[in-house]
Amino acid sequence: MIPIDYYIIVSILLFSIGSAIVFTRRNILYVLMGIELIFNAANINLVAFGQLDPYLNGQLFSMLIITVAAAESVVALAIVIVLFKKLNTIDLNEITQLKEK
Amino acid sequence: MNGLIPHIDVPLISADDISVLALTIFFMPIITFVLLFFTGKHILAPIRSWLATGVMAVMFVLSLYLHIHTEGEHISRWIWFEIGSLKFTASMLVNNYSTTMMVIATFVSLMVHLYSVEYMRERRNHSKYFPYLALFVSSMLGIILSDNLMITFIFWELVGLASFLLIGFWYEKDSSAAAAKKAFLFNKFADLAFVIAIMMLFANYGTAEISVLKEQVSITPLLNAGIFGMPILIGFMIWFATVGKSAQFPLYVWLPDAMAGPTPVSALLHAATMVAAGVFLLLKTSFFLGDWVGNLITIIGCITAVLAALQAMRTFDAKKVLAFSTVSQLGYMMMAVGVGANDAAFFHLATHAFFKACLFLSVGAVIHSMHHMQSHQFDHGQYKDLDTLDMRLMGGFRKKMPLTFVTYLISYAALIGLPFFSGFLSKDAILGALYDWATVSNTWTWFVVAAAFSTVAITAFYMTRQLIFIFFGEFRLLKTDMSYKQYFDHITESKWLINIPLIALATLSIWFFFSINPLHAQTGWWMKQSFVSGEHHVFHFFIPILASVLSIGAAVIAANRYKNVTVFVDRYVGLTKMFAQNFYIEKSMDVLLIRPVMLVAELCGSTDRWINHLIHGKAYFILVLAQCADVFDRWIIDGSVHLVSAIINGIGSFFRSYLKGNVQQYFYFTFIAFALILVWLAWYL
Amino acid sequence: MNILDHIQESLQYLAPEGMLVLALLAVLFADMFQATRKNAVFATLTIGCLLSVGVYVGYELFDRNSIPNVEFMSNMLVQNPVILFSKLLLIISGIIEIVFIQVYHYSQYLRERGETYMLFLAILLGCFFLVASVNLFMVFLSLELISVPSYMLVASRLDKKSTEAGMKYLLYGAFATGVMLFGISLIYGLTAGLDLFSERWILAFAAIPVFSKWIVLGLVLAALFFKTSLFPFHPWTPDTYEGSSWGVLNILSTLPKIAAFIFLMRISALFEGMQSYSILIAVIVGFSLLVGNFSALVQQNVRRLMAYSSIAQGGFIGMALLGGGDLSQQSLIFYLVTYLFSVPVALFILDYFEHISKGDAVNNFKGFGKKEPIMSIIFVLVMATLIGLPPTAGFFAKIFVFTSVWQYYETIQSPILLGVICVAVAGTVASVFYYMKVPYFLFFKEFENTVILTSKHKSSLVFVSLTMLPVVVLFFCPDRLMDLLKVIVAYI
Amino acid sequence: MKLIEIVFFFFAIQLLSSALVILFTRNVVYAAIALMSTLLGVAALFVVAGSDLLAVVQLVVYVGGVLILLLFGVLYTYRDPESYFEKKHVLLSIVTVVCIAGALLFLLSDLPFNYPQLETSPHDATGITKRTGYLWITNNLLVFEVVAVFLLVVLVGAGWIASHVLDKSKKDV
Repeated sequence: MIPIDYYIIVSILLFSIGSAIVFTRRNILYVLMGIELIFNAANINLVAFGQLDPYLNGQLFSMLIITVAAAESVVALAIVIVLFKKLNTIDLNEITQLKEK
Repeated sequence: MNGLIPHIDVPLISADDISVLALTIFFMPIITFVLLFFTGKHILAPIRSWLATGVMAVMFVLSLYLHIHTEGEHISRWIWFEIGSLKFTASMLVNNYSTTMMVIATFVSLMVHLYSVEYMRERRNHSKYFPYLALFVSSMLGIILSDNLMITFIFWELVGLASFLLIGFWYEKDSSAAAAKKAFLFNKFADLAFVIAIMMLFANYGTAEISVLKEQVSITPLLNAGIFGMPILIGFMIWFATVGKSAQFPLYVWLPDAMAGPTPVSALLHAATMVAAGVFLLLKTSFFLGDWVGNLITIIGCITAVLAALQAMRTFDAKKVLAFSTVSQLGYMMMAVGVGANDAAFFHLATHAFFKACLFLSVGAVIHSMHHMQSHQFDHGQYKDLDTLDMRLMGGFRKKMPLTFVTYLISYAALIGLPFFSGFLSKDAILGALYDWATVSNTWTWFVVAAAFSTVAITAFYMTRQLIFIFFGEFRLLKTDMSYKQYFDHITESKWLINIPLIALATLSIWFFFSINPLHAQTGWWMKQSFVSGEHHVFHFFIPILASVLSIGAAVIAANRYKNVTVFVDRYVGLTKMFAQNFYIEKSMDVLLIRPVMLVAELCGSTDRWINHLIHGKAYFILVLAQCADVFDRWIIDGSVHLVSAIINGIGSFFRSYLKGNVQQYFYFTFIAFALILVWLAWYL
Repeated sequence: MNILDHIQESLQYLAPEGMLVLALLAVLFADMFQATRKNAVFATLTIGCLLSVGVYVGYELFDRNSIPNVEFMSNMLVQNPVILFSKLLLIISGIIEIVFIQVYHYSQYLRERGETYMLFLAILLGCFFLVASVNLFMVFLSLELISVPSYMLVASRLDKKSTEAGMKYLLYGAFATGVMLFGISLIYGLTAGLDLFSERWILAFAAIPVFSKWIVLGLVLAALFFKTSLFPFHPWTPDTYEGSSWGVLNILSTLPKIAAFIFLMRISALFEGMQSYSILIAVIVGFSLLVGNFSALVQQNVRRLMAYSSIAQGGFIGMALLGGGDLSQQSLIFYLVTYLFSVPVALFILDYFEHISKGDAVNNFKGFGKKEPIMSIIFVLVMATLIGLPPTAGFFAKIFVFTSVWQYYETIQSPILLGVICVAVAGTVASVFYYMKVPYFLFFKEFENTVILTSKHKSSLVFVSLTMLPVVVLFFCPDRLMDLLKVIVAYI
Repeated sequence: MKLIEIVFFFFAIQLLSSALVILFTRNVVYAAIALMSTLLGVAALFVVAGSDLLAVVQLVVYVGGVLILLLFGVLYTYRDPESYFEKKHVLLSIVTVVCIAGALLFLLSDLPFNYPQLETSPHDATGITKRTGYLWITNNLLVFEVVAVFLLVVLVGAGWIASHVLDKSKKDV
């Protein structure tokens, strides 16, 4: 069996890369991808911790996360498309009508 | 909550006949208010005004009856609400003290109502005037009657609300709206202290019942409490609450501005009753004032008296002069409270209520006729912007309105403290008490006494100045504009509705209503009644003489100075400029209070900027460090420093636009703030 | 016991949620099969469902024979008086929101779409689950059930501003969810369980070293802070408030907040006495008060002003989480009760003023006090509630909250708590200024708008005054509610 | 080093490097493909951890569903990749990754992880699938049902919002 620490290290790295994508990439689609990576980092942790769980809580939870993440990205894509039609951009630096004056 | 508030058994007492009568009087204006407020414009103006006035007359008669029949104390107390096992009570106290105050309040209100019937007849926005007055009177009665500080606080706030509505009554005028707001805010600031006082009371004694607290405090004398002991701090807080309402230094600046309301309102609120509420409350809770608080009250009262009097010397607004004089007289009352001469303070409160109301109403009559001139001219097709309150434009009303002149003269004499008038008696009582206090205290107390005496002189000076400006000489408005001549010729004495209150109030400014002996009040029935316990001072013969000499002398000087006033403008030079600027009190408040709040707001509103500055500052700091280090080792440190500053600048450029619309900056903000909180917590724990 | 029997037995407790799902499906079918949209089928269905759920929940709450505290659905949810009471609050709040949308003329696009009601019912369902959940499965799922429909509602006006607001809200929310998920995964690893309120989990959690305890806890609470817009998860609030329509804002600022605060309260009861938890909450609440109150001071736009005010109100409610005793819980629910009645009124009146003045800057409201006297007076009353001034229940709400924090401070004497109290007092003072800004413009400025005012708003007035009534009534008998709450919070 | 560890490291490096590609690539199409690679790597890790079913779900839902949606979004909104690119992002990305990863690694390095530990793995490949299904419809039935409602709501809502784009009759606001 792989030591659990390896999984945690991988998931932490994935989490930080995902966060970096969310923080720095200006394209909304990149940001969505980054969020997916963060979700996957959590999934890796859950599955790794849940390997020996008789109630399989980890696996069930990550299945739930996958489903919810899919639903969330559906909504995100719907809004992205409307946004693109209205503003003709998906660059987060340009989507700044709402701000502190 | 039970752990927080100490448990105390407060006995419940059901109301007796006297209390029921007092309650009836208290509820009458509320009914008037509801009736008039919601019928609004649907009933005719005369009916409305006479209804309110009639109710007020009935209230006055009932109060008089109540006063005559009240002996001893009549407390009634009942449960207001309960939270768990904790009972909040409400209570009412009727005794000589409160009934006297009720008689004064209802009498002055009645006079003001009569006066207003005529005064407000042609004014716009009339329909809400009398309901507001009724609201004011009822909340004033609430303060007078309630024996519970929480209830008192509610009425205290209601008085503030009513005065806000009445000062801002002509809210179309900018000055009026601004004055209302100012009065409201200054009062609210002071009221915070009241809230704190109530909290402290609950935390320490578990109740806000004044009569219960009185027993509690007497069980543990103030001397054992230490300098910052709880009862003393509570006394301090209650006093600070009255600093707002009773217009003491440094919060008194709202009162002169509050003259923007209708003149009868000024007479009622800011001369006779509302500002007196603070002194009244302080007298009621005087058992809290121990140790250093009394001295503080005296000193602040003294400062208030002198400063306001000085400002009155250089004001040209006829009503503002009276307003400053009110502030100054309130300072006297506070001094008396501070030295423990409670009877003298209450005595002066009573006499002041009558003669100051009379002064206001007399000046109001003059202003009323000035208004008439303006509106007449308007009717003839000319509109000129005329400051009807400016004393420099008045003059010569002595012959046009002799009755008003006489009433003004009587109340003037009372205010500056000439013998045979009520002010003489009460001022003498206060000055005597101050003198007695000074003889047993430190040397610095003589400064207070000296200031009090010099304020007598200043008072005489500015009142004489106003007298001459308004009633003597010739009509100075004509010097700038002859077109007023025809209207001035037609000015006559006011209607009787205005004159009756003037006469009544002026009559009450004469000595024999308070004491048979015109020179000495100690033997008079008023002081013998001893409404609030206090020390009686020994009669010093030279004090009234000195005061009279001072005031007569100052009056003569002023009369000489302004006898031949034809020049239009007094110049503001040197010190007097400071008077005109309100002693920079408002400016300093702006700097001390408002600016910092706005600064914090700015800081929070633009977190990015200061984080950015911080980062920049750090970067510069590192750069400077690098320059120093250069001398030793240019090649090693330089590169790393540049790297650090580049990184910091890079992050900084992202922070520049926190809340500037880019959602990724929000992420950064959240992340860094969250991380900082967690790191700080790790360090803290 | 056999698991299937257990499930069968649990179904009786799921009746309210079941009714909501049925209503959701009914709205869906009605939306499918009706040709014209201009009728009140959706609203009737929704309100009917809410009323029947309300009656059912009320009956359960006051029924002496019901079991006071029961976990069901294999320890996913719990039923007790506190949860029933908060469900009742959610129902009341929901009814107010549906009526809000119905009464107001300008929320037509919301009113006539079946989807609005579906999404609304989904949010309500999520709130129902969130208040009752005892398992991280349900916490996560119900948070998603609240969030995702909210994103769509915010974007639903489909113009530039609203889609932008929806996008930002979504990105921010998804990020917060991700952080929370990472925290949940760590919690799972640390305690080997997701059933938050079980004895075993609490013991396992207590065994974690203090340093990592609150880091993990902080990560998990991130999504709840996001829902309640507490610092530092607040930056979405002003933008979302500026971009979306008032009817949606009303939903956003009441339902999820009530549910999330009730859940936080239950968590706090769990961690009562754990100092690291209360200090974490104290810091977050303190900063929220600071940011909310002081940023609101400089706002000229009423939407952003209300956004910062909601951050600040979150801070005030959050103060009641610190104590953890009975009084704190009572005062939290009391505050929520006043909050749920006053906020819709404030938003409704601002909505009304914004539409007649065609602009959301405070300057545009000059002199409306004379043109719309009753509306303006009620508005002043609402603002008084939010500040916490005497003639309204907001006064007692604030007093109770402050008292509870002070009590806690006296027991643990932590300077941080004192700091929070100071910030809260300063914030209350600051709030007088910004809440009274709009009334100031209403009453003390000359009317200069040229728009002809509509006067057909009797139903609006009725709505506003009826909603405001409980707040005023509560001022005169706060003890009744507090007594009831005292009985209820004993079951937490 | 055992074979399974080699497999683990291979897939770990593969998924992390694909993730880095997403972080640094300028072309959003490459990013989408790199995302697919990352998700496949994660699925492989699931297999290594003994949950094959989850790996399949990951493939079907993510690669088959989410990724296709994202690609659709990419194509719909395609614009010159250079316009999104700023040089400072590269440096900033590195800093962010290093900071977050460093902080988390430091914090979590000595946590006493207390995950469920049995003596032996209780389930084989088919057993886990069966047991998952059993648990979904017994212990976690409520979650299962609520997810269904959730998906329904999302479907209708997303349809509502996206239909606006397809509806040509409405004019832009």
